[in-house]
Amino acid sequence: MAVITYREALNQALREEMERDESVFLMGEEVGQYDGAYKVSKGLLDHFGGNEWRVRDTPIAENGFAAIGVGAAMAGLRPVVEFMTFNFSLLAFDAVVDSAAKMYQMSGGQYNVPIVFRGPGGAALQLAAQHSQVPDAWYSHVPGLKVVTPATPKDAKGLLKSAIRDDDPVLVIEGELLYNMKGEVPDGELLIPIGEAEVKRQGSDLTIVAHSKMVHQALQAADTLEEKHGLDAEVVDLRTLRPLDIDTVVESVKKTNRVVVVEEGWPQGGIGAQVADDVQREAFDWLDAPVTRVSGLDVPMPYARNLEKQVFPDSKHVVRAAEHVCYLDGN
Amino acid sequence: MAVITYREALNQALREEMERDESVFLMGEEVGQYDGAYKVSKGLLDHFGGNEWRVRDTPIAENGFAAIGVGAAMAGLRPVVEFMTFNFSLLAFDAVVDSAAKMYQMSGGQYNVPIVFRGPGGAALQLAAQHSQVPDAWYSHVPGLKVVTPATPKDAKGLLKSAIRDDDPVLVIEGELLYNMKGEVPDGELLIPIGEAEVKRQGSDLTIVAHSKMVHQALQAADTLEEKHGLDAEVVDLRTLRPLDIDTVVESVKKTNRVVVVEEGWPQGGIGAQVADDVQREAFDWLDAPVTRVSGLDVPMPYARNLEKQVFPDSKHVVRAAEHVCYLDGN
Amino acid sequence: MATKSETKGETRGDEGDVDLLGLDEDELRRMLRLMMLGRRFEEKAAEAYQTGKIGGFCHLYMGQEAVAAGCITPLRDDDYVITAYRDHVQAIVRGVDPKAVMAELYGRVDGCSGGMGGSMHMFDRSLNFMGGHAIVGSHVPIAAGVGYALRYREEDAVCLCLFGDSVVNGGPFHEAFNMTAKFELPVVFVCENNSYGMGTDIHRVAAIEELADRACAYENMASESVNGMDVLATRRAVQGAIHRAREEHLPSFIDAHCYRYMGHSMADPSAGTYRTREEVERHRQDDPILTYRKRLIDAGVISEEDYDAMDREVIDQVEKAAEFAEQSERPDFASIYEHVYAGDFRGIDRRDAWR
Amino acid sequence: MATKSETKGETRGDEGDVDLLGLDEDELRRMLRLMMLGRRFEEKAAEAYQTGKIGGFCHLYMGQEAVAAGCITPLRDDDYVITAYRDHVQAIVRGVDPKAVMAELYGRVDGCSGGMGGSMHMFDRSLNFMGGHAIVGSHVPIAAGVGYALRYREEDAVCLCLFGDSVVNGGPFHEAFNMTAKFELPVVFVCENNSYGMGTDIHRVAAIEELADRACAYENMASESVNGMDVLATRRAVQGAIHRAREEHLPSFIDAHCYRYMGHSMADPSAGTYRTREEVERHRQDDPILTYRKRLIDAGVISEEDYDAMDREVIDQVEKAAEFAEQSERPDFASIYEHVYAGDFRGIDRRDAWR
Ligand SMILES: Cc1ncc(C[n+]2csc(CCOP(=O)(O)OP(=O)(O)O)c2C)c(N)n1
Ligand SMILES: Cc1ncc(C[n+]2csc(CCOP(=O)(O)OP(=O)(O)O)c2C)c(N)n1
Ligand SMILES: [Mg+2]
Ligand SMILES: [Mg+2]
Repeated sequence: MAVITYREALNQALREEMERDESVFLMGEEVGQYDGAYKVSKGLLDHFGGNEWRVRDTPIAENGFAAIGVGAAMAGLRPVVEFMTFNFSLLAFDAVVDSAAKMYQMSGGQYNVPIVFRGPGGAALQLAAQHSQVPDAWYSHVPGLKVVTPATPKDAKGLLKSAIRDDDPVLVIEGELLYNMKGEVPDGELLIPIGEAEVKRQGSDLTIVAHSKMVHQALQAADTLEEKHGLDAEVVDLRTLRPLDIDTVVESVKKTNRVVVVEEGWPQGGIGAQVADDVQREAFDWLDAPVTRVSGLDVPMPYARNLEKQVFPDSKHVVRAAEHVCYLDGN
Repeated sequence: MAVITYREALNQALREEMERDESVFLMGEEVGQYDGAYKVSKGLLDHFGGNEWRVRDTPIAENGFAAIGVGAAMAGLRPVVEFMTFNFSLLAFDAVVDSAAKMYQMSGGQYNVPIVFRGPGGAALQLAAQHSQVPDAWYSHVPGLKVVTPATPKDAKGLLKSAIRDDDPVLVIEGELLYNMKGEVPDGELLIPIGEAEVKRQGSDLTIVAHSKMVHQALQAADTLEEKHGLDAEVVDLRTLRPLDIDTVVESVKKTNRVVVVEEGWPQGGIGAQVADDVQREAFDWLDAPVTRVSGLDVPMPYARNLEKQVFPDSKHVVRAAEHVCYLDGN
Repeated sequence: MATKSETKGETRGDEGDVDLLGLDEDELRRMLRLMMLGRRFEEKAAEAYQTGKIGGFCHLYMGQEAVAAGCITPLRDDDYVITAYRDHVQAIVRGVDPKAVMAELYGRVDGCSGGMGGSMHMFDRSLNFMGGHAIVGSHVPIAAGVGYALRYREEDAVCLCLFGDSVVNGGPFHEAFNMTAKFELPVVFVCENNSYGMGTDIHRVAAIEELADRACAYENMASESVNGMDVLATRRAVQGAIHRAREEHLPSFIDAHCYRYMGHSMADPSAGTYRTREEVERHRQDDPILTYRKRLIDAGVISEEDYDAMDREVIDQVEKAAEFAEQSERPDFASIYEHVYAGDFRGIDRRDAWR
Repeated sequence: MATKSETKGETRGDEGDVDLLGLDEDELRRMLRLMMLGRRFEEKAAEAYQTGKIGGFCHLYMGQEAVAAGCITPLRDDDYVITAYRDHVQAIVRGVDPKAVMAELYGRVDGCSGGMGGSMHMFDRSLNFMGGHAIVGSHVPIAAGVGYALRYREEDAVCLCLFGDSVVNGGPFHEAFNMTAKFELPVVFVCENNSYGMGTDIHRVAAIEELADRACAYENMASESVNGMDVLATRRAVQGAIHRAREEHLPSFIDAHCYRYMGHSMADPSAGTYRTREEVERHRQDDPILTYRKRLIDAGVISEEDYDAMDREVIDQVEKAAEFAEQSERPDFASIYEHVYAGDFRGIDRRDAWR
């Protein structure tokens, strides 16, 4: 098993799938000659003999090239459309939501749209309001789409490969701050099923639910809780936001009776709201405390570093929320 | 007190505000010469002397004219931008979310954006997938925006007038199927504060939370519950989705101990998810049953009338959900 | 087909200037029949709408039949067609059985989109008929994507993309034109320019006199204005564009001037607010079916009796389509979830509890 | 300023062809000083970025100073300026104190956006400097909206909108151009055409040779290409456009050919991948500051000593700006909520519980 970065894992997935299936191609801004703004597509254009049809640099026209992807998918290709970051996908909201997500239904099951939209979502470092938002809630609201948010190099590779083979539109929302993260990734074929959460840490005292970057804050918080209080936290990584594997969460909560849901995005209508909603209904009699949430603050991201740090949730906040659901904070 | 339609109430609000304040203007597709696709702006162009600056017909360019509204607001006007329906606002998602919502923060409090985006949201009758979606959850997720969803002619007038006077971007999401609804509207000045829910029916046995069209399904369900089971349901109309007046909901639930949340939109991450999340936390010890939700089905809207009826939630579904939280359904 | 500099501002295809394009008589008759079928079909659809058998929006194409017939008949079977929400006649001309189109309007399982799409979303994958799209302009870059796939696989098929005049003011049009031109994609763009976007005269909102001139902003994009009330003129222009797309992989933009006789949708009166009754009458004199009928009679391709017989035939066909639609089943509840995902996942069904 | 048909394809403003525009010596010197200040400011910013004092993205303008100086100096105080994320020098030229720009880069309360915006979002309402926008193309229709307000109130001010070359391929550009032209709004659009959008040569993705020709698709939109390395040529073109906007309420599009010496952002090397070191060197020979310096010396407006003195002055000013920024406070926690809403509501603070 090789230790590679999240970025390399994505790159491997792209390369392997493009080799396996001639109908897979990558398009987006800077993906070809420039090797990708974040170098995820490094070497791909060269690897495919400089064939621009396989690795296509586009102008800055998100709605247009997302819809080109939809058309190409309807005509039998399997496009992977990179948004340089998901912030720019707001310009393509119509192409993704109105065209990609609805085509199969609207055509009575004739035209499915096997497309992947991928790129980093969420804040990086001090990129300010327009470049630091989490699109997870918007897209996972939409039937017709699937949404995955890998937290580790292994999940990145396995989920992206599954996404490319999926016959429906799949959004792969990556983490820019995860690109350099290293982890073990099995060599060769690796397919992680879309729609399955994973227990990233076993525990019995409380459940921490997270996805994407926040999985790492959750794991760190779990360590702290163990050291500080001897609490044994279970960490569930949702991995896929749609279809949401609520069964795995509910099962965990039925064991631990307490749950904290963590996410980077805005609180109102966030992923945690849906998890809370499901858990309070499906595990009502098992809950020893209300479902508690940690999220980004309810503000557009400020630039100043000291403020950004406050807006962004971290493991300290998770620890405090966990203490709260365990009634260790005196509230 | 005059009895007028919801459409007339909106028209009155526009006319009165445009008369009161010279900096208020209306722009959108067909709003002028054609009197509005749904005749909400009927007679306004004439009333203002045919002055196209006050009532501006635009080309079909939602992102462009929404952003023109933002620029005009930054330069001191108070634009009311009509989306013929909110379905088309998906093309303007960037202008609304990235520009309108963030400008004040991004500029360090220098440029607020006093703009109203308005138009009907949700399904009408058999308009199929691309014309029948509920934008409520997407927009109410976003800090920097306010979102109101009037259910009655009175609320329509009072909330639209408040929205126009508000110094922040406000989305007024109307109901196409409500436009012909009649109701009493006080003559003259009427301002309904943004951010306040209203108890539309007093009751003690359970709480039904709804907004927009669904308020009427909720009221009808309340009548049925009274007839059928002698149950006395309280109906809370959220009226504003952001800022969400959760206090009024929680207060009601603390009285009734049971709650059903109803909405037209998709279930995952819907308005009901956030209400459920808040209620289970803030009224945990008062809940005699899990918060229960009724929503549209998790599908793009099909065209066939018989299917559309199934996707769209109605009072029967609300009654069944209410029976469920009152343990009257044998489950 | 000429490139922009040669044709700028000039409208081709006035009567007299085109012959019968060397088409054989069967083809000439087929075109007429399709136009007649489209017209009769929509008369029937309007009737069914009035009596509540068809719901939702219903945008009729009457008056514009020459555009669909002129553009779609010269295509090969392996070519693609994509269009906007005013799509009944394009579907029929492409070969979708009027029964399936009518059943779609009725929202029945035998509809060409299984009753899921309705008036605005006619699809038929077996004919490469890709819809029926209701968000103005949204399908224009989708057409470019089809073109992308064709070049990708080195096929010599082309994609025909029809859209209304109001599309030329929107971002998707511009982004699609730029990329189609730059990537050299085999797409034929045709503007069904009926002068109005709903109740708005295109010249009130478009900062350009001749829409064809929008192409001047994109190298590789040929453009031409054509009389869209004349099916042969339209066909000639489109044939040129198809050739250019097929042989040279280059796109074209044809602005077909036409007219819609009915209101924007069934809810909109045909005249009164944004256009006068006289204006509509004037254009009715120019009815593309009657004009073409006369041409074929003058050329001895058909007789008046042939025409009348064809008319009885298409009326009969349309009546049968309505009967078929009437008899077709409504989709059952399970089908709500059937086509949300091609894969396994069927949407969150947890919340069906109260149905 | 000429309209499109007259100037199509032709680039004006090569040396020799412009005089000193009849500007007085103070103004000529002011322009030079602003360009020098912009350059020195960014050298300092680059240094501060390297040492971690500035975070986020930082897009430098070095090499393009003639564009900002040529476009902004001819404006009146009541005119408006709006630009993209490469915005430090535009802010400075418009009159924002370099201290406030530097403090903004440092994320401090005395920044011109209170530390909330950073490099990409410089704002100064007192100078009608409207940002600093980070979504490519998004501010172009916003500029049209400012123009709308000006016509609405019958003011004779104008709005200057600067943007990068990659903007011309996006929908917002097209929608804004069409409406600005149709509504006759007093906007001057200037493309800061440095040939690259990040690592992409504009000609690899734009289906048009001369970007100015994009204007051909919009009546009422004058257009011109200009040498954006020449501050006087740029100013002359913009003065014409301002006049047209102010007097005739008509928009113009000026494509200013320029060059960026540094990488796209601090993370991007200046050369190596998408352009050669030689190419950059070649353009450095054409440094807009040195060219203009020579012009003023040749014309006897300044001496070499004047220039050196000015240089010491601006270096000193920039040093002070950095010291000022260093000393300025960081915004406090409460300010996170302060500017989310202008009204009362401060955002959902229920979830601050675990902070
Ligand atoms: C993006 C978008 N905005 C608005 C609408 C509402 N709408 C439906 S049809 C129409 C007019 C379209 O006119 P045109 O493109 O000329 O086509 P025509 O109806 O004349 O065939 C409008 C505004 C829409 N469907 N999509
Ligand atoms: C809509 C959008 N897509 C992508 C990006 C990422 N991005 C930032 S700058 C840039 C290149 C812009 O080039 P240009 O407009 O020429 O301006 P320049 O950087 O040369 O000044 C890109 C692609 C963005 N900010 N917005
Ligand atoms: Mg039209
Ligand atoms: Mg550039």
